[in-house]
Amino acid sequence: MGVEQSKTLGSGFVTTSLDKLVNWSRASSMWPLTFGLACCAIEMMATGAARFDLDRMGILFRASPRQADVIIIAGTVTKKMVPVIQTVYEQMPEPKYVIAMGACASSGGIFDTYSTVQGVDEFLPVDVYIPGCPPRPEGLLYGLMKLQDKIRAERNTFGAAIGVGDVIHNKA
Amino acid sequence: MAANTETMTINMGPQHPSTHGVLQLILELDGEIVVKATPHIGFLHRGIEKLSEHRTYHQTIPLTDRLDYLAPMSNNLGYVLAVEKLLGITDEIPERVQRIRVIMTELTRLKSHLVWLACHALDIGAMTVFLYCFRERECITDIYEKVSGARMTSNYFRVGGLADDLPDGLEGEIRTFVESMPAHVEEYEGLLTGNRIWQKRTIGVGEISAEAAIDIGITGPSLRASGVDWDLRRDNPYCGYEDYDFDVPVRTGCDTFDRYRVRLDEMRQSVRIILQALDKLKPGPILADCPKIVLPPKQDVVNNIESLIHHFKIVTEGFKTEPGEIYQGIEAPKGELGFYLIADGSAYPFRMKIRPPSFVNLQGLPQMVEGKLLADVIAVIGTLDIVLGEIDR
Amino acid sequence: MTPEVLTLSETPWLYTGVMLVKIIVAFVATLLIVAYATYAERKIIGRMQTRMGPNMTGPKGLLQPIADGLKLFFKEDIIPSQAHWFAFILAPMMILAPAFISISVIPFGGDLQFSYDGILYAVPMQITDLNIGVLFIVAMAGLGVYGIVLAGLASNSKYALLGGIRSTAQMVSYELAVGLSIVAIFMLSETLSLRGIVAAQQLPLWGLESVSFIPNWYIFCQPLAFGLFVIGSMAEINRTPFDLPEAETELVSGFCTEYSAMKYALFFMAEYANMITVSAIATTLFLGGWGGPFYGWINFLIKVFAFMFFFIWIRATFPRLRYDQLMFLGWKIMLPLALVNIVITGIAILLW
Amino acid sequence: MFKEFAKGLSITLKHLLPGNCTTVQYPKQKLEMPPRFRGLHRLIPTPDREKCVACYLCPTVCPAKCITVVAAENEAGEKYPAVFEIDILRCIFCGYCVEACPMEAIEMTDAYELANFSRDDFHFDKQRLLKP
Amino acid sequence: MLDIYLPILVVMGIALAFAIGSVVLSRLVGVKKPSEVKLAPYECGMPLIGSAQERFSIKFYIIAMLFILFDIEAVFLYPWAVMFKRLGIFGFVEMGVFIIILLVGFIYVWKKGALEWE
Amino acid sequence: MSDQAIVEKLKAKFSSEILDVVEFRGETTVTMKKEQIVDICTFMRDDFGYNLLCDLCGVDYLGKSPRFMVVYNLYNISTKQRIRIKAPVEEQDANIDTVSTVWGTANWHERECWDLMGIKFNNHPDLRRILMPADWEGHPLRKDYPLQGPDREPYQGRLS
Repeated sequence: MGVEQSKTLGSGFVTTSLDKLVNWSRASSMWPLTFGLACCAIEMMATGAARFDLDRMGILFRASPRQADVIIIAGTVTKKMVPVIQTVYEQMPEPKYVIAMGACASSGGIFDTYSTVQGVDEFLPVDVYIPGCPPRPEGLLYGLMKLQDKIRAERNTFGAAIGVGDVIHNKA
Repeated sequence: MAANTETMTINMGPQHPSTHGVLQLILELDGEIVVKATPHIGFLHRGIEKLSEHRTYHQTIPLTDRLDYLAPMSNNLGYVLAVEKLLGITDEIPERVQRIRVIMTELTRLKSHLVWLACHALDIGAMTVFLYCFRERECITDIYEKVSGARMTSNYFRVGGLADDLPDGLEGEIRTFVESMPAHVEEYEGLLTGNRIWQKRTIGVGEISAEAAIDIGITGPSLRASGVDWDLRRDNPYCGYEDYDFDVPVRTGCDTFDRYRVRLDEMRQSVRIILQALDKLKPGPILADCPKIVLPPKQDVVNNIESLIHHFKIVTEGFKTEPGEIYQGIEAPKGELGFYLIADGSAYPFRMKIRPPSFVNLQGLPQMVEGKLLADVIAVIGTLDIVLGEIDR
Repeated sequence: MTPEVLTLSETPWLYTGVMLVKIIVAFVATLLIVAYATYAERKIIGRMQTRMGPNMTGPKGLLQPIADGLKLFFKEDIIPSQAHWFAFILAPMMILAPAFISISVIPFGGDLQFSYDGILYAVPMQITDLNIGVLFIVAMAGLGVYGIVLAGLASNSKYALLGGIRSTAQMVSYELAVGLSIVAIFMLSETLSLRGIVAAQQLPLWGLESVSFIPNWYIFCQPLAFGLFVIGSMAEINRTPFDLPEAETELVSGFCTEYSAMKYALFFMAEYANMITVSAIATTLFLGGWGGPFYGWINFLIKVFAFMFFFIWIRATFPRLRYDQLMFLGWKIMLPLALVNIVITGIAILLW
Repeated sequence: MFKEFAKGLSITLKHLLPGNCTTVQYPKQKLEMPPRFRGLHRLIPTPDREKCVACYLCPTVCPAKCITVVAAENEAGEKYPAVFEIDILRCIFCGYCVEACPMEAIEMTDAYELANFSRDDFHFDKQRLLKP
Repeated sequence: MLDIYLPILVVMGIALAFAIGSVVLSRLVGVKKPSEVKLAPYECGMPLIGSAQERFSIKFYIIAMLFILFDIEAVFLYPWAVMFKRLGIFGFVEMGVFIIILLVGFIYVWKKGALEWE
Repeated sequence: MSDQAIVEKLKAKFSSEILDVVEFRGETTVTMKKEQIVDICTFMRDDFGYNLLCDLCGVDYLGKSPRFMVVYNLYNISTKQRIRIKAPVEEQDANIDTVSTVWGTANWHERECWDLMGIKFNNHPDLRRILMPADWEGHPLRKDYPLQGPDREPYQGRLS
């Protein structure tokens, strides 16, 4: 956790509360991209279905990356797929998060083969890894809650676009 | 109206909500009419066939789980039957194993069809059906979990038998669930079959004649909806399917609506088969009596030095087969799933070729959608019931 | 003593004050209903699908819409480089503003009386009583189409373009059917003022004294027009089963595929604001507006919410129509039916 | 036509009634895992050491090759695993290691809450695996 | 006159201020990290094929034109409807003729296949 | 018609083409020369009713000559019979005529075979890579292609 104070809009009470508010809103409304790759995608669908119900946490699946906050890499990433994932990730607006769901996305899993990427972290900044093949829906929910914890601990920069405050790079 | 305008090429997938995974379709559109559709696959090619050449016969079972991940036990069954045929122990499989295998694969068929119906309905816009189907699917995953320990990648069947017997009390649970299933199917039908919008969206969409379907190699429910009465469970029985009394639903509409109805009927037939198998289930061994192939029971390993040696040998080296080659096809939920195995006498498959039903069925897509509207493409992808895991392997 | 009516020329300050209060109350109420319509939709559809819907953000999930809005507000705003930036920014505003503006002519209650300076004033619970209220609403609905067209064309994305074209064709087609279906109402009410139409519906049914307990709501004498209006307006606001322009499984997000952050939030709000507007219009035209057993605006809100529940219910149940079927329904079934309805109503009125 | 529409509408309305909700509210309510559930591994301890005798059967049979074992001998001349590590990120939870173990020294618990922030959090060494 | 239209103008102002204000503020406050890929049009993650600025099917134009024709005629019906009871049988017959002409046009268009989509 | 009878008829018609007939676990495998494979397949389809080509794949017998085999698994939907035809293909001259004119389904199977095994199919309508990216080098299913690809070591557990 990077605790050192950088010069932002100020680190007074107002910005801290604003930080908290914004982090709360981001953590309470994480919209993942509808992006299934393989087996894990089915568990992701099951998590969205009635028994586990992602909607409880305020999670809606969005089909367009422009409206998504989180990309859940659910399944095996192949070398043919890499450019696609990179593009889609790139097209998401900031702030954006990556969850590597399952063994294949996290590390390649059993598919130690010529066509499989050994972990999506080779080209994307993964925030949360979820092991399992595929993880149980609760495992995914737990991972999402971990991500919420991470978001809540973040420090933000507002108005960097108009020259007030600057960008903080360290994500807590 | 003949108006000559330029066509527009749009890219559907790999990241698209209704391509059921990572299928890419390049569509040439004239207005909303599809002039040309070109599927591009391979975005999920994981090299399972190559990998299996570097894993023992035993270690390959978990790989097959991940082929058609909607129906893992069907893949397990196909592979295990193929290896058993290669070893020549098909007749030595105990009856209880056969029955449990049938129960579990038919549950798998239900599971697969439920996901198919869920996604198909969601694609056409009926989102509630999606949730209802997943509700029932959860019951099946619960059964899976109790039997094998995992919700999806079951890894339950073994060469020569099963990983473990059914846990106590599960038979009753399966029976209760299966008996409630027809009522649920009625519910889906209540939301879809009679609905005019559903009919309008599916009748006459994606038609393919029986001849064209056979030429392309389409199998399974999609072929039966084109009027070809062919089901491997009945025509080339395996795993004791000849003992059960069930119908093969056949329809002649050749369109999306009939494929939908064939699958719903199949779900009812699966219920019948499971109930019969439960009735016929008797206590008995769950492993074939082939000490060189199946792992000995745990308590024997600890107490009996001979078993311990077998255990070590099988685990470290695997079991060897005679050189030869066999093809085993089974009726998977999506069509004929075939395993073509070539053995060279070692403990590793020399070549394993998987004949995935979706791969072949997907070939029919361009024929079925060209000249139709963009919205029909979605309906046809849904009705073909493709799974990219087995298409790309 | 008869209450006075406020006018700008005689009581300018009072008039302005009352007007602003009314506008702000209506605006805030609409915004709140929009926000909580999203919540209600998620909850109701969730329950219909045997799940819970949002319940972890705040008590019972009640803060969910606020969290969604805040998050979208603080998100990065993307304007694609090949997009036409001005039209791209204008589009969401053009689609949201008419929805709010339409609210201003809808009567949501009877007269409110208060005395000031010893003079009794009557204030209609309506921002303004336009004598061509219906025409105004039709015009505003037409303006909303431009927002979608602009969004589709300006994004320079094929999905957005297809979505934009689809919805344009759909909205203009159904606007015709909707516009014709309500002609019969004017034949009965003889006015285009929404207030006048509501007043006409407070009389006993068909002017019969024997059934005086049943109000003369136009749904009873114009059931066909009502059906056409509800179906047509569902199509005009792109609700399931007519949600083709943003058909998620076909066109990703349709015309708003390229929109992010607050601009997307505006589209999102516009969808629900339109739903409210349409429900309010349907209530006013067919269900007797604010008439009913309770106090004025409570009746009105109950009816509006009932309509919105109906729209949500339909969404949970039906599949989506295909494009050509949608056009078929609009042009070949609803349009002729609406014309026939006018003729029948005319004959009935002449013979009555 | 209208009858079918009404039928569909009645089905969804029926589910709106209370008592049809199937949601398990996860962090508050948790499902009970069946006995065979394949979750995180655990090495079974004996009073003074672990049961494992470093026979290398589990790394051999593991299809994902995620188990690393280095054998050593203690003062009493017994074999024990000096290193026993599972890379949980690669593990596919197939249960072959449990099946292969002749000593019943490894089992699978019902822990499934395994998500974490970095790759290093997933090296489960002997100490972590021995925890109950 | 102003009595009636002033509120509408005010509402219009508020609605526009709300829409513009929220978008502008959001743009100022949000992070900005544009890149070439991010600003490219979304196409399911694949490289673009062709442009979206192509001409599209003429059918859409036909629908737009038909709409204008019919919508104008529909608007003619509004004042007539309001006056209907006062115009009596004369108004009915007059409008009947109008609607018949409209119907003939409609049937013509239908038969010509302008309303066909396949 | 039993498998033997079919093999007899094949022998009678294409006597010079037959290299080998094997029966294993009740399945008949006929090895034929590759030159007339299209005629053979057409004959099988038209005269014996093998209307479904279940599977077509290549096999790499590295170190043997000829190195490759192309395998056709045929099925007759009316008599529910299976038969297998194999055709050897040399490494130097790895090509064979396409049967996509006989069974439409062979199209993608042959593309896959070309992609993964590197066997060319003459007269194929659309011989492109199907599973691997278009710019991929090598044919992964060949026995001399390393499992992890040419540029990576296999994962052997992590020691840290």
